[in-house]
Amino acid sequence: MRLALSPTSGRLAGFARQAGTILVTLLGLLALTFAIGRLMPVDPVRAMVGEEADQATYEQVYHELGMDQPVYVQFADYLGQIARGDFGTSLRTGQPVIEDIARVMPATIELATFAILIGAGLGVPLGVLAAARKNRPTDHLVRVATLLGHSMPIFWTGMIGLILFYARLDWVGGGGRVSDFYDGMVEPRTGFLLIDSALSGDWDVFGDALNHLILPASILGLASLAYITRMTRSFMLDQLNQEYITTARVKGLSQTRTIWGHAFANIRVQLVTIVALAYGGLLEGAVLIETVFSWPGFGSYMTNNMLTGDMNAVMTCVLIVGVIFIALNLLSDLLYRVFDPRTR
Amino acid sequence: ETPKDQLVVGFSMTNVLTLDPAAITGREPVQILANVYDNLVTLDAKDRAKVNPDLAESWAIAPDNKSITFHLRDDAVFASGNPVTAQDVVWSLNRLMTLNLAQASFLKTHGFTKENAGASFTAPDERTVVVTLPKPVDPKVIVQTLGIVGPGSVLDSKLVMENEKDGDLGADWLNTHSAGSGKFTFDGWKANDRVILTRNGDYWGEPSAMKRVIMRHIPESQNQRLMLEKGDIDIGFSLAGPDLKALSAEEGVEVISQPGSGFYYLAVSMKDERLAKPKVREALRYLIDYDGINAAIMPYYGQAHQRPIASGVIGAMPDPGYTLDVDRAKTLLSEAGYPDGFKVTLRALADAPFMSTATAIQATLKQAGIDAEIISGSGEQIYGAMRERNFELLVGRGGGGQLPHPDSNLRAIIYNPDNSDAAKLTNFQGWRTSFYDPEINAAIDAALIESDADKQVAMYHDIQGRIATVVPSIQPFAEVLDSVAYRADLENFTLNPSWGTDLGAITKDR
Amino acid sequence: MTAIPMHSSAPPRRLAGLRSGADYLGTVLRHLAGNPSSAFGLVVILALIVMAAFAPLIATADPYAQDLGAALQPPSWAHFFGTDEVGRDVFSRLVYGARITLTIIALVGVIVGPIGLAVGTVAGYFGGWFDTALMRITDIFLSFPGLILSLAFVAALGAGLENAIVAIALTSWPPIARLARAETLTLRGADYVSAAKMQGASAARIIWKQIVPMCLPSVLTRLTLSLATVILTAAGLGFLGLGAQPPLPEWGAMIAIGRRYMLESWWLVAFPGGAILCVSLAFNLIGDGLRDALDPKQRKGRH
Amino acid sequence: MDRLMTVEGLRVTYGRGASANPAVRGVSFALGRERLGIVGESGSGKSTIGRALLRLLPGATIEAGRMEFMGTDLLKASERRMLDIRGARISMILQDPKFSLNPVKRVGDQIAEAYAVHHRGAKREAREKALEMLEAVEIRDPERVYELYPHEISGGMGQRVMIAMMLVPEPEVVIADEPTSALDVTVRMKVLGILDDLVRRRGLGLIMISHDLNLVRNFCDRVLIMYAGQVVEALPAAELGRARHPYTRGLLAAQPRIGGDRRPLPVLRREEGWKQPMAEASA
Amino acid sequence: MSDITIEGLTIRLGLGAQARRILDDVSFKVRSGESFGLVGESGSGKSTILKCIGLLLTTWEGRIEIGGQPVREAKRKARCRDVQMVFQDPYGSLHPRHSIRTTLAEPLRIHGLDREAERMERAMVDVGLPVDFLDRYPHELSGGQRQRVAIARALVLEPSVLLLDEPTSALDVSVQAEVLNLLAKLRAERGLTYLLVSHDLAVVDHMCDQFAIMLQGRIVEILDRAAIPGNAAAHPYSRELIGASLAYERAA
Ligand SMILES: Nc1ncnc2c1ncn2[C@@H]1O[C@H](COP(=O)(O)OP(=O)(O)OP(=O)(O)O)[C@@H](O)[C@H]1O
Ligand SMILES: Nc1ncnc2c1ncn2[C@@H]1O[C@H](COP(=O)(O)OP(=O)(O)OP(=O)(O)O)[C@@H](O)[C@H]1O
Ligand SMILES: [Mg+2]
Ligand SMILES: [Mg+2]
Repeated sequence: MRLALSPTSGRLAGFARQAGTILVTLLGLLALTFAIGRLMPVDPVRAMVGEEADQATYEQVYHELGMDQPVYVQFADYLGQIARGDFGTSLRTGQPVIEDIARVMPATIELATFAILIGAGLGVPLGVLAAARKNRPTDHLVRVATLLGHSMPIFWTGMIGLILFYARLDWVGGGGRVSDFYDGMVEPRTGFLLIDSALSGDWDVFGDALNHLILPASILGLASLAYITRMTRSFMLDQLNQEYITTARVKGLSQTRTIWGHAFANIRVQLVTIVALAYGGLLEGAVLIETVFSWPGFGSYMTNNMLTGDMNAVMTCVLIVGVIFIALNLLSDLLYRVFDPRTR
Repeated sequence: ETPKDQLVVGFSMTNVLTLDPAAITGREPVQILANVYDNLVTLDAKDRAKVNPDLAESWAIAPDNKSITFHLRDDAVFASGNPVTAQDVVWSLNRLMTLNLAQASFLKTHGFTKENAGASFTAPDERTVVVTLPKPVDPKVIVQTLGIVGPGSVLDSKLVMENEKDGDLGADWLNTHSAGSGKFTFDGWKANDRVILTRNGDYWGEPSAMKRVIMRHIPESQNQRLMLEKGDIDIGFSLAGPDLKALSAEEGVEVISQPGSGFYYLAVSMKDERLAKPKVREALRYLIDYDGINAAIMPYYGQAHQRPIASGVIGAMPDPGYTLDVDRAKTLLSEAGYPDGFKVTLRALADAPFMSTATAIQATLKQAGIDAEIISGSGEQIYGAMRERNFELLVGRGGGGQLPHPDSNLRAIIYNPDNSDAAKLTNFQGWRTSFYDPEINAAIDAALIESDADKQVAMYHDIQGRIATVVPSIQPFAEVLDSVAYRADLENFTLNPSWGTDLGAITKDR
Repeated sequence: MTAIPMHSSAPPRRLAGLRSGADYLGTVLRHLAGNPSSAFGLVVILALIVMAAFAPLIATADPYAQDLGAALQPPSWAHFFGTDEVGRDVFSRLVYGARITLTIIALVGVIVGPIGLAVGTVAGYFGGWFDTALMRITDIFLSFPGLILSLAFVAALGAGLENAIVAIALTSWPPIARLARAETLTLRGADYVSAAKMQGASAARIIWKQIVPMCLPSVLTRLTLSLATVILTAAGLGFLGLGAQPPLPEWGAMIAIGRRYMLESWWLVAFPGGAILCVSLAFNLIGDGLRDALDPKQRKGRH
Repeated sequence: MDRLMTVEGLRVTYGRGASANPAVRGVSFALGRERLGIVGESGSGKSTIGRALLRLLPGATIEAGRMEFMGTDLLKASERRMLDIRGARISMILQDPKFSLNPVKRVGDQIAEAYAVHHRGAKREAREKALEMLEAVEIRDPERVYELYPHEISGGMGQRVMIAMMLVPEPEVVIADEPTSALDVTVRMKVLGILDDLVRRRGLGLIMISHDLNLVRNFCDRVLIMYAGQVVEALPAAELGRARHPYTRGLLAAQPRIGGDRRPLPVLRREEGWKQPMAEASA
Repeated sequence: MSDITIEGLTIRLGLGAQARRILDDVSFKVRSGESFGLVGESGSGKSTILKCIGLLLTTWEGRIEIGGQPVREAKRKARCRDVQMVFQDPYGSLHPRHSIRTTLAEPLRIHGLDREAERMERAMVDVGLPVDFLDRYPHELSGGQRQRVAIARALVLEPSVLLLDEPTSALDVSVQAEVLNLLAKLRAERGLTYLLVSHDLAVVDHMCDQFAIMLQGRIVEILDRAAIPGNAAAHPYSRELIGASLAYERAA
């Protein structure tokens, strides 16, 4: 599915319109988040002062956090802050939200990127294969096999993966991004362990990090595999029904060339779009797998903050997710313009 | 395998919100700070009633029980190199009361306030600290209080003040930095990931054998267990019952389980007219499958215990022996006017072992015709409702006990000096459940200031006797157990019931 | 001039637009049954319905009856799928759980379909700023982290099955709205819509009578696929403790609780997990099948 | 007249079992170096025959007593063999350029590809051939048009591109499936002219599928008239006016004419008997 | 009276930079009961004129009057009862999910007309379809039959003006003959006014008294039917168009 903002005409007007749209979307996101924050029966003040604290302490902190202001004042204050580039401090970690996110985001990006490489790397060829062999045994096999990954609760597959490949077979590392032994060994330049360790030539750390990454990434990848396969198959079927495919065959092109040379050229933008969306989904939606694998990532950061009522952090997280989705949107829009001559 | 000179500890750090000793809540931060900050005294890890010297070599209670004088040792230094002085101690206590955050409540209970802090904590000289009690209490309780991490933690006042911002008494800086004199120091923590403690080479006592301690956030118990089995972590602090059970059979892993603080209980709200009837509460007392729950659900979480005073402290008594007795409960219900039972809600946290316990209690209530609908949720939805006195039944955990003194339990669970809604005594579970018995209140107050040890024990026995007959709003069915698993090659691992396990004492036998 | 007889050449065999509703359904079902994978899906869903309808007959024990003394028994003849941590019969709970699963599926389907359809068709039909506004709202819901949104709503309304359903529904409608809108955009230029306008039909009437029936197949297809996700999301909420409340034998909640015992007592998770797997797989396969059976894109690309 | 193709008793059935739809029911004809027209109403199986000859019907069953192309049995030929035949020796101009060109590839490249498939490794040569061919179909600025995408060219140009694409590998038989139905009269005339010219110069066999009687009459040598999957009549194009089958006669009469009177047009009254071919129909 | 008067009809379509003038100052008149043809190259704006008259497009400028009343001022329902349209593609103009009965009943319900069954049956008879076809669905009909249904749908409201947008171009000649005959018969019987778009001059010649030739949004010439056989047009484009058609036919 394409999130794309419909291609508008007139460069400048279009640009202004799009900027406006983005702004409205982001504002809406923030407002919704803010509203949710008020509705949530989690009490950041209580989380901070603890169960045993008395009413006086509670009220003191309540006031300090500005919770006694009217909601709209709080929201306006928050917007003002953001406009000044200040995303506030996380109540939960006492650190600037931006710093926290700069730390957890690379971990998740690493995970999601690997997962999507696996998901798309396998999913696209499998989807094409299934479409080419529609309703034949290969098709059924591919569909059912890929759906298996999609139909199991991910925390369950994650746990089973850990038991099997970590505890029993000892093929991969356990939870976390890297063995403790290596922790802090490489200087965090980008925050991406793989890149940092490669940069500093610490191949032991690199290998160890890879070893920790491969299992959660595979499981996430497997979950997106089904979606990507199905969409690829479905896009491909649409194309294979088109008359130009017959044209290609009339020319004497083999099936392989017809599929990859002609049909595939017509689905690549759609593919990039859904892969990008799946990727975006992985960035925000990896909470469960992050929990199972003790992965210090964005998903669990956001979820934990939500459950603590740490709205400063949650708002920023939501904002980031919104920006990611909008960026993916624009990317897919751009790709349509680049790859599909009809939209130029 | 973990390195020989590093200790890797797994636990769930979801609740670590700050590392400022005045502001921490919950048990995980205590476990961290215990190894970073020293107190005047420490509570003995084995003998709960015993208090050991730490920064204070000795202390003396004034004959009139109105003040305590601590004498500091003279070789103690902070990790920064600054000497530990009486001013630091007094400053730390003042800071605690001024900030008035979570950890202040321990002292506030005994009459200390922001306002009287200046007069209560004084330093006649560099090495002497005098604590003057604002109201009559058993001074032993105050000494114990100063032994717990948080209220008693001594901070490096110079270092903190160097990092003060806008008169916050260093609160912001202390979130992520340490200013203690303990065996380790840290430089911030990564939320959701880990805290790394580095050996304090200049520690005034015996330095730690471990170069560093890595405390890892491993929220999933099973993951902790697998890593422990494989030796990727040395200690697992937040393991669930089933995993501990499995680990106890595992070669190379030891499991210890010892009484911690607090109880698992069934609470009722006396605001509910049905539950306000003593007969109904008594019926509920006989509708808990004590044996079943403790055998099937509680192992490693708790052990059978039916009285509101922890085992091992003064005045503790054996259990009265309540059992599941549906017929008796039914009779009691009929007498109370509910022969066919009624409908209620039963709140419980969505975690283990609360949910299973609630489920089990729901089933036994059903046998007497009481139809309980379980409401599960986050802390706010369960305890929040309790704080607002807006609940019916609740399976919970609590009841003080960080201090090895019966008063700590009774005050937390039954004491309620003012039952009005406006009083908002949300830190007393007595108030939360609207249980109000002036007689018991008076007895608790009296027992606390009784200076004759034998008499005091007798008074606590009397209180427990009265509790058995009036059936208060909270019925414990188990006492909290702290259960930890660790690699068998660790030596000198002693689990501290106050969560302040000394990791610096541990060595590895390889 | 007299009536001309029907052309002898067979009419194009399109599924879109068959005689009566029942006839239509029959044809679709036949199409699904003709394909091995979607036939498997149908069988599973049928089994689920049978299980739900005849739960008391199929179950071997009271799904709520506890026996703390017989907790965590492995599968045996007395307990086909073993017992759980408070000694309840897992098989019976699984059987009764089919009812809850069906409720979730039905409710989410009933909520999500109409909302998505309404928002999408209205936005697509009217276009302009109205479309922009509705689509912005859709975008906001769409780019809002899904699990967070359901989490927030469950947390706000209190944990529980109904709330979980509402929460999941809230996160599931935007893709359907987008789909319906895209479809509407292509339909609103159709000649039969113009014809309806020429007859003086109001906008509401056109949407309801002309556009909705045409969007239905693709929405339905998409919905079946969402339903598979719904089951898993419900399980995920269970994992975070926010799903169905005890003692309800909801499969996701069973896994969520059972996973604590999973390493020793594999049956606690394996059976409900297998059940979720089957149903979710079934919906996915049916969705795929429906896509082939109903998708208007399958129509030949010329007129 | 040398034979290029012989078809005997061709039957094509779409679908299987209950939903089986016999679209072509026993069609026989032979093709030499000539222009053979196939007319018939919509759905009578004209396109199906064309596709069957190239074995381009994945979902259908093709049976025939004989289906031969210059000594090759098209029915039994392996898919490999068919790849060599398609395009290079028999090609087919598909109905609608709007749908028959790949929308994301430049039209020139699509033409060049048709050449390159059968002449490996000659990219530059393929391009030149394509340009040449574009010129041959009277496209004015071939260099420019080469670079255009299908949506950027008009229907008439598209049709010509399609023709260029199918002729560039220099096949021996061309099947043109309603090559001009999408065009208006002025353009239609031009396109037909081009096609006609190419056929004459190269001496290939052309099968022209259409339902337009005027067109077939003008541009073909012989005509097959199809009705309900069968050839009901076969005549030389010039003698179309003398057709005897009632369906053919009906078609001829139903056409409005410029300057005709405005009496109601005669309409066809279809009869079961029409499904029987005329006795001497096989060509 | 249902004369059609169009004066200075101009419309721009498309957004922003792509906006184009589709119709440029189009004017013509059709007298009540007459049949008027519109021919011209593809994309010249023939259908657009019909859409403007039917108010399927509303952004036009100029004047469109039917029976002396500007269409924009007429009440929606009254206008719809007066003017109906038949579309080019019989496959696309009937709702594939609606039975013929539903298709015909819709306009009646919208206008709250009584004697539903009777009216529908009459419309079916008018277009020469058996009444039991009411329960069929579009895919069960041939193209010609569908087009008859489309005409029946237009007739059921008893309009006085029919806008016909290439009503036979998707049909083969044998079916086209049926539809053309039907249209001719209806006009003769009811005095309907037709505005007929076609690209086939033979059809226009057969059906219309007068016709306009369009090129790129403008009417280049309005001619009488009699001008066709001898190619009496003045404008070069008209001459080319008529010439080509004649050549095509003569070749026959
Ligand atoms: N892919 C297909 N599957 C099933 N039936 C088909 C398929 N393609 C065509 N048919 C049917 O086969 C018959 C012959 O179709 P064909 O396309 O050959 O007709 P045609 O003579 O070319 O008609 P037209 O003039 O409309 O192009 C028709 O009844 C059609 O419905
Ligand atoms: N909604 C629209 N937005 C932009 N341009 C449009 C729109 N509708 C039609 N056009 C353009 O207006 C022009 C005239 O279209 P119209 O459909 O009236 O042509 P026509 O004469 O009916 O052609 P044909 O014979 O192919 O049906 C075309 O170039 C078309 O692309
Ligand atoms: Mg055809
Ligand atoms: Mg038109």
